[in-house]
Amino acid sequence: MGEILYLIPLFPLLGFLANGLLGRWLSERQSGMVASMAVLGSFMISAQALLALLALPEEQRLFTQSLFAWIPVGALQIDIGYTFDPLSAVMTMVVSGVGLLIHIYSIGYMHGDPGIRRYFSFLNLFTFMMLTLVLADNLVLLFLGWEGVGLCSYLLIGFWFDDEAKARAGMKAFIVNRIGDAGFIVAMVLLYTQFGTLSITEIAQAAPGAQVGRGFFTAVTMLMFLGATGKSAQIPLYVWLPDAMAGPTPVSALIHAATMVTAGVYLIARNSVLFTLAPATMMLVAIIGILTAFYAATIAVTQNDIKKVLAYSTISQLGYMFTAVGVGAFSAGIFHLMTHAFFKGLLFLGAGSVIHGLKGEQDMGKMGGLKEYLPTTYWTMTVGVLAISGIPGLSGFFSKDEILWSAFSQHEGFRWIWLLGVLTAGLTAFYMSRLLFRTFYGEATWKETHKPHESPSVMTIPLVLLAFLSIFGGYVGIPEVLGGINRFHHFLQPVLASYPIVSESAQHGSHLLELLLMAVSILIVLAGLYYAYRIYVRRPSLAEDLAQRLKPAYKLSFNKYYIDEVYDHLIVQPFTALASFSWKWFDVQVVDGTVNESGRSIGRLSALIRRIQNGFIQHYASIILLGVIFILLYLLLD
Amino acid sequence: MVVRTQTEKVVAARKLVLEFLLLNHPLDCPVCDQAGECFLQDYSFKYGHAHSRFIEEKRVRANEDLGCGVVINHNRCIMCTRCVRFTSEIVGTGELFVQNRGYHNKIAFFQGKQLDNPLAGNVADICPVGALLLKDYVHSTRVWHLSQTPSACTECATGCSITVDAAHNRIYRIISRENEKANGYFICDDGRYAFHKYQEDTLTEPLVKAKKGWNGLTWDQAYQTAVERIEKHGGKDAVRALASPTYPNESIFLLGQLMHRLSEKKNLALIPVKQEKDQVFTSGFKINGDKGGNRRGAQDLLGNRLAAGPKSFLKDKVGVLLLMDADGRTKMTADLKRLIEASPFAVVLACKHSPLTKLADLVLPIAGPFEREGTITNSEGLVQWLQPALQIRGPARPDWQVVAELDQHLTGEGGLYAFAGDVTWKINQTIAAYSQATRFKLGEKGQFVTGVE
Amino acid sequence: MTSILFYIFAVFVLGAGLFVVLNRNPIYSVVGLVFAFMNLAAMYFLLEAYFIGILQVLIYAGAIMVLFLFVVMLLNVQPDKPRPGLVHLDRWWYALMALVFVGVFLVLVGEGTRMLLTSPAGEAIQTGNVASVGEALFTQYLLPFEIASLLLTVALVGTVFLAKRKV
Amino acid sequence: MMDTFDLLAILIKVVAVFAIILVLIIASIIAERRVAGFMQYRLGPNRVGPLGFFQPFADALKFLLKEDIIPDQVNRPLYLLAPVITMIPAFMTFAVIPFGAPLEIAGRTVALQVADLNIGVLYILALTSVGVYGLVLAGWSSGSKYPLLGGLRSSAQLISYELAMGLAIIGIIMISGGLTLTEIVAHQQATSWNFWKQPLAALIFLVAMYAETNRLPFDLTEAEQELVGGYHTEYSSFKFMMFFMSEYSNMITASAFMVCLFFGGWDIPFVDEAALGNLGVILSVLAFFAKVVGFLFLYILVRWTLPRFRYDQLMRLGWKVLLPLGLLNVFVVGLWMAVTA
Amino acid sequence: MVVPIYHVLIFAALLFVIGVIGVLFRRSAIIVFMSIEIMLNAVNLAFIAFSRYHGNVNGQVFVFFIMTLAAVEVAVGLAIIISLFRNLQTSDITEIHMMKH
Amino acid sequence: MATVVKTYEPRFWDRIYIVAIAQGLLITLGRIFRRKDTIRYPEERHVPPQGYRGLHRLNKHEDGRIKCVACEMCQTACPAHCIDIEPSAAPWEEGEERYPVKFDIDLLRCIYCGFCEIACPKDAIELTEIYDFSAYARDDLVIDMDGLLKVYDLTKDGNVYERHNRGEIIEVPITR
Repeated sequence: MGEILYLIPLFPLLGFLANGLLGRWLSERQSGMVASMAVLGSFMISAQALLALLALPEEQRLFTQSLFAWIPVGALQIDIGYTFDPLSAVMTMVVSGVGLLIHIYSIGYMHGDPGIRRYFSFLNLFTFMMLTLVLADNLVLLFLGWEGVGLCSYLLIGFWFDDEAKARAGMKAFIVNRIGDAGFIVAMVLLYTQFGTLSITEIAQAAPGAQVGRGFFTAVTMLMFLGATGKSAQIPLYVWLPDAMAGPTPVSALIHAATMVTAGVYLIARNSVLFTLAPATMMLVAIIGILTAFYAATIAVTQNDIKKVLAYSTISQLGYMFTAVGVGAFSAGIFHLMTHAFFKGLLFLGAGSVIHGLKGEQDMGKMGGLKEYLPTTYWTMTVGVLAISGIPGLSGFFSKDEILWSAFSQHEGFRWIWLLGVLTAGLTAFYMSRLLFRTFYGEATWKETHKPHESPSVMTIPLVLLAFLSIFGGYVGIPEVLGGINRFHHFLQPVLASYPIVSESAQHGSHLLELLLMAVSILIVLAGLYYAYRIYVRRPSLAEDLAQRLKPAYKLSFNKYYIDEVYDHLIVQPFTALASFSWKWFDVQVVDGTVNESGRSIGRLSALIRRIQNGFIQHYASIILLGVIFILLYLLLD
Repeated sequence: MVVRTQTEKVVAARKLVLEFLLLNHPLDCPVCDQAGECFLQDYSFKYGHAHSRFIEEKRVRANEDLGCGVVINHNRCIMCTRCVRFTSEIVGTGELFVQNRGYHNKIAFFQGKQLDNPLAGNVADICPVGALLLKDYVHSTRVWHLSQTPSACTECATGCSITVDAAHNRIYRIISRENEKANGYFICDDGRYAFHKYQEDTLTEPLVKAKKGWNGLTWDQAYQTAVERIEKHGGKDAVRALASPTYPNESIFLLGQLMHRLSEKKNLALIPVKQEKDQVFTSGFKINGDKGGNRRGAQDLLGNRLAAGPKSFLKDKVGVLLLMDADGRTKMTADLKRLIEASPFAVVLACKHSPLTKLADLVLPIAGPFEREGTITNSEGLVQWLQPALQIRGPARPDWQVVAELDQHLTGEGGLYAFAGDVTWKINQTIAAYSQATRFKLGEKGQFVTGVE
Repeated sequence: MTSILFYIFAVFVLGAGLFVVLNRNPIYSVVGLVFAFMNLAAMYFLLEAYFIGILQVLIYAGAIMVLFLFVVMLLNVQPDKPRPGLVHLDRWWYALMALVFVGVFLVLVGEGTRMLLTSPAGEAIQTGNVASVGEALFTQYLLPFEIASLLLTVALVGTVFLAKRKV
Repeated sequence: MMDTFDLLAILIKVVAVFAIILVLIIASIIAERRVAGFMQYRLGPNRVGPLGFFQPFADALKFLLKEDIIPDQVNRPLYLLAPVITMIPAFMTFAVIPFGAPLEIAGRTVALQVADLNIGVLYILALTSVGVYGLVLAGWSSGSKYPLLGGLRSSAQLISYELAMGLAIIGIIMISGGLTLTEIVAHQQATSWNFWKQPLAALIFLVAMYAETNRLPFDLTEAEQELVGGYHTEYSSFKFMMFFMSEYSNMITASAFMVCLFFGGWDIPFVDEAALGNLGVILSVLAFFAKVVGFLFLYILVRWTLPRFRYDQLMRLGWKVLLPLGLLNVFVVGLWMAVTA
Repeated sequence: MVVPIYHVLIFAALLFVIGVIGVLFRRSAIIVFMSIEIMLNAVNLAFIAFSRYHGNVNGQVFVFFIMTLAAVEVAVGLAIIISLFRNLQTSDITEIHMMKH
Repeated sequence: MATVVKTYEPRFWDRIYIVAIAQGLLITLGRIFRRKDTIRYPEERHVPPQGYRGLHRLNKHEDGRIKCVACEMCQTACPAHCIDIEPSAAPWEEGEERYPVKFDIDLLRCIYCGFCEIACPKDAIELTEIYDFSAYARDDLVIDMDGLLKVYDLTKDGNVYERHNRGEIIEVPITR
């Protein structure tokens, strides 16, 4: 099985080349078909690989393939090599599966766009890069994929680059990511200096026994986490993600919800061994995660742009995942990653369908009452909202509760993490149902001129499939407390490090406690749903009243805590000032002065030497010869 | 009165007449030299039948030489008797009559007479069919090949208007051109056959006398020689010139200007030309005895610059002589001979070899009479345009051009002329009497000028 | 037999080389150089470097020199004319350089080879066939090989640009 | 070490090959003229000898007996050298072509091939590229503009099409795994003709072959209508004949090369030559030359059917069509090998 | 080896010297170029000789690369010469000194 | 009124040319096996159709006199100006009084239009079926009166080529 691994990323690459080079000769439909077929190919191979993997005993679940030496520089031998273990398998399936649905969806969504071939080629390139990322067996290749997805993200956010704001959004994403990437690179270099290799498995094997200070791992993991915050939009580097909604909606669904942004979680899970060796970092990850989750949720409550709401929701959910990996529940994080991919993909695509139906309208204030017009979209989105809210029986419930339970059980002193988590869950339920209600219920506030219409089947079928996954996707990880066996956890267990549980209560924790906590969170979620229903369906005027009454908080949330402005003042402006200073004084006076002076002195010097340079080639040749003679003489006399 | 000329009856009558005319007329147009300018041919084409109803043998007679270069083909004769009337009414000699009557009639001489008058050639012109023919034109070419150039005759001072028929740069015949102002309808045989003599002994390159025979020169060398000789032999003052009264006004005028530039003296005279008695015929047609066709013009243009004659030059020491040969008609008088002998160097402009050129030291070939372009003035003061019928031969140059170039070489002055018409224009400007005789006013018929004081 | 051939070829190559350098007509030089290269190829054969030998013919004689010929013909380069008057002073300098160089160089080669002669001769193994060269190229020297191909591409583009540009 | 037998065998083979080429040249000259006639409802030359078979001899005699004109403006040494440079590679190339199954004589095996170089394919390419010099030098040394243009064109044309030709051959080498023609033929015998495996390469090779031999529709270097006679405009008599013969010799070699590369060489399909002994050898030789003659006939057919390319079209075909197609072929073959390997 | 490596190397050195002389003394840019080719070939020969002497293939690989470089160099170099010739109507390198001073 | 120009848009198979080339090759290949039109020239000669206009001839009367009377109609009619006639009085007593002393036709100038034949009032000039006349110099292809009369002698007994193909031995009618 290992020898066909390369086909998984190869198909999208071929699709990218086909669309990128030959797109001119393809019709719109053919272009979409080529792209979708490429991803379908990957999906099939991945599925085959997954089945083959499952057929093996637990300990041997690993396929590797090394294609060729990529960078053989002395001792540093970096291969193009792929690893297919349970973790990669999950990621690959998510990337190719959700990706496939989104590709198909895009055929309908991007219909008629003049850049559709470019779009599909980028989308395929993204899939290729993402698959490279998850399949990479060494950090450099992983980093290649990491950067590649960043590039594709940039390209696709700025897909409609003739709109300056959108092009800027793309740049913002790229630049913010760079900050995190710098951390990642430094981490890699540190690892290389210590272990002399960049192979993930080799590092993982060598790390526990390494004779290094604890601080080393903390530093490395901190740096890696910096990279992860950038890629996965965590505090403080989350600012690019809302802006990234400038891209086409399927892109938001695929890159900025389902796959790329989860790369940070994947990175931490992949390097779980390193992270477990650095408890301080773990703690930081957990704290940052839950803060992000809560913080983003509070912002999402007040946003009016349907995609922005989803964007903040994504940030919030990513925070959950980080919380999970931060408290050592790696498999729970990955589990949530997977279910999140399903329902967030579904929600984005649903939002896309709404936007499509309203001819590009994204403001929820101008929606409402769409239930009758977009029945399929409505039903599938309802499923998505319920799933993300954590209604029992749906996928979100299982994954979220596993995280909450892990958080609760991990640290005695960090129960507040659990508390914030539960609150966030309530907020999530609130704002998600707010989105649902404002869009599909109530008065129609859209203009009569463009009557909304249901999307074509090429768009609705992926919706239905994703809705299906959102419902049943969680059943692979039913926790033991509910009578399940948590197959997912067991599947991933061999590749993830186990983090010692330090909470005493959890060690002796009873199923009862767990069920209790579960009930609490369900109640809070139901409360959120109810209030949303009350405010936005029963008494729509209440929303205004509340906004008025809680004006400071509302404004704070509505303006996203002024973080962009704060960044602008704290970082961008000082930086600009510094740059300006460097340019106006340092550069002109010091640098230019030095350069000019050295130029002048060389000019004076060369006036002397100039005579040698008389423009005759043969003269120069003879001088070269003179040099050769000296060398020869030296050799001769030596 | 209404005359109807195209009624059926008239046409039928004409057809009958034509049929009768053609009873004996042979259908030998391919052989006949009149074909192409034959009235009978034209009528036959217009009214004739394709086939004759006459089944008898045609009358056949032998050709007969009438003398004076005219032959008669009796078969073709339609008995119009134009020739008979011409001899009796125009010439007045009346050699011809119609002999016999009916089937046997024919044109014949009176007993003991011959067709030997100076206008005899005209009978061929007036014959409407190909019966009377010029001997030197018979079987030579077809008339439609000829290009017809209206010009004037310079053989005598009458200055008849003529048509020069030429083809392939060769003159085939000269026929009379109707011009009331000059000659009326006819020309004399001298003028008619004059072209023959200009086709032989022509000069084609400048010649200088060597110890033995002649040496050819280029034009530049020729002019150079002339200039050198003039310098050597007494300079410009001693140059004397004799202009020919047979040359067009243009060259004579330019020569006058040249001589005036050389010296204020009367250094110019006319060269002597044969003089005969005038012949006047019944119709009033006159053959002028003065064979200098352009004497009137020369006198008009040169006027008071003309010396009496060659004799008057003998008084002073004679330097170089510039002579214009009167196309072989120069009269070699004793004075002329002496003058030439007295001169150390004689330059002659001539178109053909003549006794004069034999005496010369330098001969400059110029255009012949039918190659010339310019104006002539006849004794009555009629100015006519000479149209060249032939291209100028070889390196020979137009007379006016040679004089103008000589002027250039000798004095460095004198206008530069591109065409003969330029000189004509100069004459129009200079000589008041000739101001109306411009190239375009002359036309084909010419223009009278009143004499100069 | 082989060695005699070798010396004959060597003499040919040296003669042709001198012909190239001393001849005044560029076309003759090109022809001479082609001849030299053919003989060098023969020498490579004698040294059992068959692949390189045939490459010598294919690349040097077949492609490079055709290019030279093409350029000489295209530019219609005329034979050098000896410059009248004194030889440029620099020439003496070059001559001196060349002389010194030749001396030092030959002495060095002599010295170096004397040392080499004392070292043992290697096994005569099958080195000339395509397979062994190819194997070395595609394993040990893969990176240089790729760089060389990149270089060729760059040269291709650069040449087209240079030759097309209207300055 | 070589013994007398080997030496004799080589000698005989050299002479035989030379004779065969000469015979084929003669045959193709008369065939060309007669077939051309037939295609145009004419009879072609039929006066000299039976059916005109002695026409080439008459031509040769004419060339030999004609006055040997050397124009004044030529560069004499190169002018005299050029035909020789053209001719020698043209005749030498055939040396590596196997034209029959190995012959068994007196218990010893004689390969029907003058020299079995282990780089036979490269040898042919190298010699063809050397052959250009003859044309270019002929063009230049003639000191006249039409030959010069012809020479320039030939150098550009040959270089351009050699690339496409080489790429077409690479595909074959890749699947055969050897550079000698014997191996390539053997590989085809063992499997099937390369034509069936790589028709695209065969097509590219065919086209490049026509261009390399300067035959219509690629005879830009001669192009009677524009360049009078191209590089050989100023040549006459014997020297012209050398150009003429080398053109035909090149055609024969190219055809033989094509047969070896794509049409199984001396292989007769469905017949096991080895089992038939020396009869099989004779049959194989006949088969080989039958194929060669078939390609020669194709040469003639094409020459009298297709019009000449324009120069820019020629270059475009070479660089923009054949070269990418050749690369594609190599790529596809590589992919196929990678997949099946 | 039948021919001693000593001889081959001396021969290569001589050939190299011929190239040097050509580079130094010829004025035609094209001939200078050809002399450089001669020098490269001298080096090639030495490489081949060593390869044969040591019985390994590395020398030949080097020659291979040198040939590639030579092809590149000739292509670019001749393009430069053509370009120069177009501008200056000469290929005499002693006349090409626009960059002097 | 607009002119509709039909253009042929090459289809795919035309664009790759291979099929078209193969078709072309098949056409020429097929021609090899058809009947040949070659006439084996010196032995067998093409008989031009009736009315073919080849070399000129000047006809003669039965008594051997030339029919031409030098009327120059042919010269006049000739669009190429290739006829040059010089007339003269005939030397014989009986018959036409005029005949040509020179009758040259520049065969290289002649366009063989036959106008001279039509123009001739005496049926003296005619164009024969002879086509294979040739010479080494331009001057040799100016045929004079003798030549034209000789052509008459040659052609008066019927088509030269038919006679040739029947096996009669005919002097090759080259002008000079």
